[in-house]
Amino acid sequence: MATVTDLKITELKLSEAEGGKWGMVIDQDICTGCQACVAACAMENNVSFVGDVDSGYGRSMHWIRIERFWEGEYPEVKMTPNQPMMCQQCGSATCEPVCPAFATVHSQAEQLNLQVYNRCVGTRYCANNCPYQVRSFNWRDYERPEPLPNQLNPDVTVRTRGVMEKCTFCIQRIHKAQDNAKAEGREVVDGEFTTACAQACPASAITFGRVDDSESLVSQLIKHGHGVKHLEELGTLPNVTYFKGG
Amino acid sequence: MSEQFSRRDFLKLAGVGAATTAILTGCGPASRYVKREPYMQMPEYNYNGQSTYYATTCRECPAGCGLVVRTMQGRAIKTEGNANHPLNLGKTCARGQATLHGLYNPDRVTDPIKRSRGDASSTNVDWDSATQTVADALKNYKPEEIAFLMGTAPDHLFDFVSDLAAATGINAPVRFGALSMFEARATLSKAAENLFGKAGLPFFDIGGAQVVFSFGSNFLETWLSPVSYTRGFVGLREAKTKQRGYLVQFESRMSQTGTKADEWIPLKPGTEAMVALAIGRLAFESRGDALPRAFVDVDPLDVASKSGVKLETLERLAAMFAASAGSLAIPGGPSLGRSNGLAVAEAVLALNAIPDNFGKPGGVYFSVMAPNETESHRPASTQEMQEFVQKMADGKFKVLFVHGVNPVFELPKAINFKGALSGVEQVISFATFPDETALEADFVFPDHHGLESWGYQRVATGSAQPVLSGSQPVVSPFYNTRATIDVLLAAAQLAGGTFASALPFKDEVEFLQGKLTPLMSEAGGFFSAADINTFSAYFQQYGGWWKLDGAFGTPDSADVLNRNLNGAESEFSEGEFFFVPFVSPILAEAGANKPWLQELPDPTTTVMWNTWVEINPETAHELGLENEDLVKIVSEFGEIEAAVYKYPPIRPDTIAMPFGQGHTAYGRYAENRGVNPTDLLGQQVNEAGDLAFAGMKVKIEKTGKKLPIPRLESIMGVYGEALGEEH
Amino acid sequence: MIKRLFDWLKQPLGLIAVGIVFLAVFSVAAYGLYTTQQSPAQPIQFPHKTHVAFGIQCLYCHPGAAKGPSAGIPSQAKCWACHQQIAKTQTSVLLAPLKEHVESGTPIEWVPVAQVPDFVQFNHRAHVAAGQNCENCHGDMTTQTIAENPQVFNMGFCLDCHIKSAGEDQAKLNKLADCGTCHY
Amino acid sequence: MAEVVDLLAVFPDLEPAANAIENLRSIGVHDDCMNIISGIPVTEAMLGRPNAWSNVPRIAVGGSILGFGVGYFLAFVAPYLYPYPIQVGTQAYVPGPPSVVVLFEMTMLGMLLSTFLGVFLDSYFPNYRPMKYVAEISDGKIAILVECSHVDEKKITDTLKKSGAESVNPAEAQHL
Amino acid sequence: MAEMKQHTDAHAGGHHGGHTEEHFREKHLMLDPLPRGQMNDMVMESMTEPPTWRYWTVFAILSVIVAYGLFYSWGKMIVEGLGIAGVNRPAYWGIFLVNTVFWIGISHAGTFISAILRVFKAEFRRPFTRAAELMTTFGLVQAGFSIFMHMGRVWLAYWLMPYPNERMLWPNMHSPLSWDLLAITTYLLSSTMYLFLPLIPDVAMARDKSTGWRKTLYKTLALGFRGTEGEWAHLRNAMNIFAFAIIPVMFSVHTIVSWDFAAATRPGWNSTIFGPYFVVGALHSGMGAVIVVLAIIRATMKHMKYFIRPEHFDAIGKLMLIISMAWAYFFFNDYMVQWYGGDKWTKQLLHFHEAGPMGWMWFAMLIFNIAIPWAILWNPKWRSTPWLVSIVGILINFGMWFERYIIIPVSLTINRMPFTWRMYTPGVEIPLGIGTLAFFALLYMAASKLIPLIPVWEVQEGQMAHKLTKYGRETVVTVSELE
Repeated sequence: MATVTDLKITELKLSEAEGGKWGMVIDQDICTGCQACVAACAMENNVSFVGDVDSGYGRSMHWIRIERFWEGEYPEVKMTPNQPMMCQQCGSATCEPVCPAFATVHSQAEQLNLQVYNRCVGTRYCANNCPYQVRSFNWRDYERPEPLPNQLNPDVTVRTRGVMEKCTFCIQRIHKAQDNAKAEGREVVDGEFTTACAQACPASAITFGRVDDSESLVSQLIKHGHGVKHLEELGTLPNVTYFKGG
Repeated sequence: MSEQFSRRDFLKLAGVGAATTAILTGCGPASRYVKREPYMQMPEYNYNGQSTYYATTCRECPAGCGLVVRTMQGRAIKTEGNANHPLNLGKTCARGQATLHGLYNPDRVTDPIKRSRGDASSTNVDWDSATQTVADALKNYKPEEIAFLMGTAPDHLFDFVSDLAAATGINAPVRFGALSMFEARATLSKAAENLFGKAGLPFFDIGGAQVVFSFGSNFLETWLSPVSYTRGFVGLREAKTKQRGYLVQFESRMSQTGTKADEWIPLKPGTEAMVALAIGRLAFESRGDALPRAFVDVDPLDVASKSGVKLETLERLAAMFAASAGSLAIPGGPSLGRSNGLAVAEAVLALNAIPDNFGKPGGVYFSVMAPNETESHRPASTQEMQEFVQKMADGKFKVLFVHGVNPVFELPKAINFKGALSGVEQVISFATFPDETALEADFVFPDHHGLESWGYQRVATGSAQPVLSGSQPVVSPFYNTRATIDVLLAAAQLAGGTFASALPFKDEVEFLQGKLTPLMSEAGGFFSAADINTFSAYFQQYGGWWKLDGAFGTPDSADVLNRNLNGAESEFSEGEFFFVPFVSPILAEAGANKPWLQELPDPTTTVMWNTWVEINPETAHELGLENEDLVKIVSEFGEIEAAVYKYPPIRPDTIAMPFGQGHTAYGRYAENRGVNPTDLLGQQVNEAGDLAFAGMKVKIEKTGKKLPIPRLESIMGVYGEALGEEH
Repeated sequence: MIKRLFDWLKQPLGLIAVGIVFLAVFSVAAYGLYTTQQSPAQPIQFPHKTHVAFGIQCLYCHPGAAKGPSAGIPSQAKCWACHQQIAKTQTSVLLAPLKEHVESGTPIEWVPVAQVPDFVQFNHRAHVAAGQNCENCHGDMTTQTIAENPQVFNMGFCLDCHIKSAGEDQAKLNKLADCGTCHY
Repeated sequence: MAEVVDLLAVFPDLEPAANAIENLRSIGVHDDCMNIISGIPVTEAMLGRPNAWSNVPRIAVGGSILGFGVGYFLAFVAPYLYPYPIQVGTQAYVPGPPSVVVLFEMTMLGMLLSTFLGVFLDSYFPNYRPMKYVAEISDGKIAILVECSHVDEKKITDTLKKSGAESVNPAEAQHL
Repeated sequence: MAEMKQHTDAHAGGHHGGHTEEHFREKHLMLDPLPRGQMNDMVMESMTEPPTWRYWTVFAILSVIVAYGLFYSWGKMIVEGLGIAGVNRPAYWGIFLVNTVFWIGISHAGTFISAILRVFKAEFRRPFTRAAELMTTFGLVQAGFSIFMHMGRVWLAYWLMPYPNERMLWPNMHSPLSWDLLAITTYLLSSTMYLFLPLIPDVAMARDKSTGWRKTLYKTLALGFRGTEGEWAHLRNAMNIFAFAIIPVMFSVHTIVSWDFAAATRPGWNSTIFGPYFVVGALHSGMGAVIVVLAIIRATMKHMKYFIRPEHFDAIGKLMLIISMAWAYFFFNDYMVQWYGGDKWTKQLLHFHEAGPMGWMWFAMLIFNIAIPWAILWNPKWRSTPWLVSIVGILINFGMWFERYIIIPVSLTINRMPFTWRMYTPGVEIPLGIGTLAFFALLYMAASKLIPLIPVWEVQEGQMAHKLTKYGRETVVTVSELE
């Protein structure tokens, strides 16, 4: 069996987080691959399910997927640490400049990659140009038979066919937290809210917070751990840090 | 929830209607002629566009995790973990997240119905006649002819029916579920009884341990209380104050838990007991201590040759186990589902005597009793179910009430639950979903979905604090369903006699409050109240009641090693391959009708929406099988067809299949999808009465057909297939 | 055949017919456009101006505006709280529907007037907190009976105000003009 | 001024036509009063005629400047017209090399469009009014259109005939 | 009209001297002048003769294919979404873009022949410039169809146009797709104008020679052209400008198309050679297509054997050979550099190209684009044989389509995330692709009956300039510069 052992990402020493506001730290050592994050993300963000035919054809809409490979030959076969992949919210995103319609742009306020669904015309250039392959496209109007639409989160736009989508770092939660904090006349506190995936993760393998606040939990984790950023050599300045652990 | 919600009162037009709006982008408000119905009575705590959060309990498995459900205008939007709940501390598994796809499933039983058995069509009846039907069933038959079959969860309904049974003489309710069948709880309990002198569900403090030897235990998946055990696993891994813990998994097919192990020992199925004993003996020898009676008889060299684990490996692992103060051995999973399952459980539990970790951090405990629990109730073992089915077939049960379980699907076909139903005159199902058992029932009087119902559930294991997890309706019932307790109460009144007097409750809530009342006087609770209304209000608000402190029970370990332990190999039926069915970590026993659970990739194989059979690539090569080749798997009890998945971490002499698919009813997302491995299983049970589900060998026959199975992973990228020969 | 038709169309009567058809199509289209800019028919001719004249604050009936994303439509319980004490309620023809709905316990089906499309995430609270008055967007209610839509709530309307209120403050502009502020 | 007539002389070939032009010039007909109509492009030099003046190149230059302006607008002005410049992938609001592409394409588009329009403007296309023409021209004949006063008509007709004209007739405007 | 004799005897008499004038006339259109009126009649007749039942059969079949393949399938795809196509993750782009690049490639031949050859005064171009220019315009129409099909929400395609709008949100000029849009629009407009300008004198001729609806049509198209000195001068000026200016436009279009790929951060795409490689590839497929079209025209339309002669196939064959060599050079350049210096992903991709499931396509590409043209086109006799060179032309077009298929969906299979690698299987792309092909053929068939396919005035002009001159004992062809 040809395993893909040589495809491990290069470990790079992490310099100071360049720019960025929101960041995520994922501990692959304790990620059990249980898919709770995937389910939580789908429920929070109105992600469509696509059915057996399309999901078998590489059209599943997961905003987050858990990658794993096999190492070694039986009986010394091992699984590589589970690697949840979602939009890395690159500081210098390759998806952004290639959109002819300005449908995916960089948020100056939140330092995130925005996907403006209503502006998207569906050229899919951004997805081609995403080195992480984390964008999902609405190939069809995926059916949600009644009464399933009752579950839809009203804070998140329901996407139609022909529109690209991707992980937003639960920007609706960011906005809600900021709105609440503002109404109470304070700043958003670290840990006050988190993304749906981080919230659900039974192993607490995902931590989310401000990377520009050196006191936040994510900053502390980044500072004290040996994290890697995926495909950092491309200069994309990703904002998700992975701990391989082990 | 007395407020009359209108679920159509959408603040924002989400859903399909919005799709059209989006298409007409830039054309201003395209949906302006949509009508809005405001509340008729606005709940004071509620504002339009703002979410309300309700604490309740997850009903997707019997563990009893606390949930907080975000609702908006009477719709449940999102489930989140209840951060206060001692069992899951704010976390949920995937099934908990997808519970909303059960609530809003397009294929629920919407009204009480009547049908001829097996006929998919049905006629609606009204609740009055439904209640009358139940009343007649109670009244017209002798109490001993009435039986209740219920789900695994130890919940309020179980208490209710138990009380009813105690007062009227009907048969005590039997709890059962595929999860408990595959968990082999009876075996664990029996082994504890044999070793410690007391039956009970052991709890393993993985988080406090340093070296964990898991003999097939799938504690990260569906075993007992996966969210809690996952937290334990994180404790094992996160080296805050100690070094990173070491997990060794002994199993013939790498489970999801196995994928996270530092070492995976593919021993021959059925040799777990002898391997455990050999490790015990070698551990003692490595320490230079005198061998206790338990380990005297085992010959490590012989074990090495029989189990396929090298002697050096055994010695190394034994030395590791002996050297660490924080060693822990856990039995579980398929290793218990064999003819020698009880011996495996005893041998593995006995290993814990080497570090003598009983009742110590990082060791073996007894699970605590829930607050209103007096004795440990465990779900029925397969043997008990066989007896139950036999009584059905013999006509000893004339009326069968089924709630929260789907035995036609979950029990092995060989046990023939479906056939035995013909011996029962009246079958009444309280199913929320049109499952296989509901299809074989005369009546279906649908209960509310778990998120629409009141109740509580005892947390059987997973937390040191005694927890009674509370449920409340987070949304008003969506369909014309009714709480089973309310149906039974009304029916009991109609039936009169002892039934009426045994159930002096106005409604379900009154019954529940009655059950909660004793807790008010109990010390150590994290809240208390002077009157029951306040107490139950807190109970709802916090999602249950639990003690602030608690301690697991300590097993009496005095005699553990001072006995003979059986290290014999398991017996298997004739066949070519050891057959290991396992519960799908995503779908579990009842997840197949939730579309997003179907869409979640299996953690080990990344397969979605289907069943597969795992075969070692080498074996597949020898048999001339490729991925997605449809093969027929034949046992002496049946045969099924499934597509091949070349799975690297499985023994070449073993094949494995997930349980969870293969429904013939249960809604559009579950029906006619995949196959059910229990169709292959026989009736053999182990000494504790649990099904020897992994105790058989099967044959594989090629069919020459292909069946594409959707998987998330790339066969090219992960296995290097179709990339061309290497340079 | 077609030629004859064309010939017929070329003569004066034909030209007039073409003109009439063209005008008809144009008028229908114009009317269609016009209707989208009109207040929709409501089950009750609710006189906002009367209520405002009584000194009732907007937030009394639409308290959600200060609390969260949606201002909300008041429940009929709220209407009834006052109206049941007003003698006119029992007699007025205009108020009959209210009485009917309250007595039958059915909700009044209002037609929303001020709307933004589904892909716009609008939050009233932030706007009220920023000191925006209701009439800035919804017009002067002292002159309206049933609510009218004085503005086309398109992106230009929103963005103009956002940018104006940010002024020279770059951080505020970043926040207020960001696509992700409204679209996600 | 005396009444003006147009004469249309049809020649079978280049040579007689060139001769006729020379002869006309020798009897005092000015070049401006002659026009040659041919089915294939016969250059002025072949007939010994002064070069025809064309504005097309000038219009093309104007068009390219206009196109460059549009390109400049799209590349350098448009990004700032949206009240809040949009940042994509750490690129500058006005990206360098891509702007060159835009400038180039719009310049070329402007140039080619205006060239095309230049032909229309210079040739008074489209023109469906009746014009002085005979259909044989498209079969290879060369026609000389002479504008002369009524007085000279006879003299010119003779000269043309002498030079080898197949026919000389007062030109009549006709629907083409 | 001059009946063509079998031209095989042209070479029978040896290479030097001894060639009679008759021989030259047979061989070269430019030395075989006919009275202009007669030539006009030939062209008119080729256009106006009533279509045969074969023409109508093919026309009907093509119409059905267009109706189903293009319009029905596209409509269905718009309604149901791109799901009925084969695109997926990671092959987000599929045959739609393959076809787009392919058709833009086809369109390059027209411009190449009529602009570059005009600039360099290659006389053999004269009879078929229009046939080639028509390919440009019709090919670009198909390219436009293909690229719009590709869009997820094609009904919003106008958002990509730079038009003044209320919010002053203009298209993103950072995106290669925006440049594409500008470039393709420029190219489509200019090639259409460039098709139209030299057509004016010919439709003026047709106007003079037709009656009925055709008269109305040609009168309208001729815009009142008479052929006055001024009109010719303006036309000449404009065509000179066009001939020079459209060449950089043509190069820029395919270079920008190549940047769609080259600008992306993907293994195998991020290559600086892609610009010229694509341009040469476009000419390769374009010349192949021209020769096929010429062979068909020559075989099916009346009098075309007079206008299109083996010498033309010979000349285009030579060009094809040169372009094939150039393509091989650029291909190897790209391959070599990526093979030598590429990262592990690029190496994986190159390996996948050759040894993966689509390896047959990779090898077929090399055989069709290099081996077969080289093997056949070196021989003057072979390359003058219409059926043989048109087979080569068809194969080159397959080869070039394969090349784009390998660059787009096959290369998209391999990325930096091996967990997502997945093959692409076309779905509704196939009827849609065939639909564009059929639409191209349909447009061409219709055009062949509506506008003069031969630029008569250009042929006449050329014939005027060609002469036989005797130098000592040898008779040679001489061309005089008329302008």
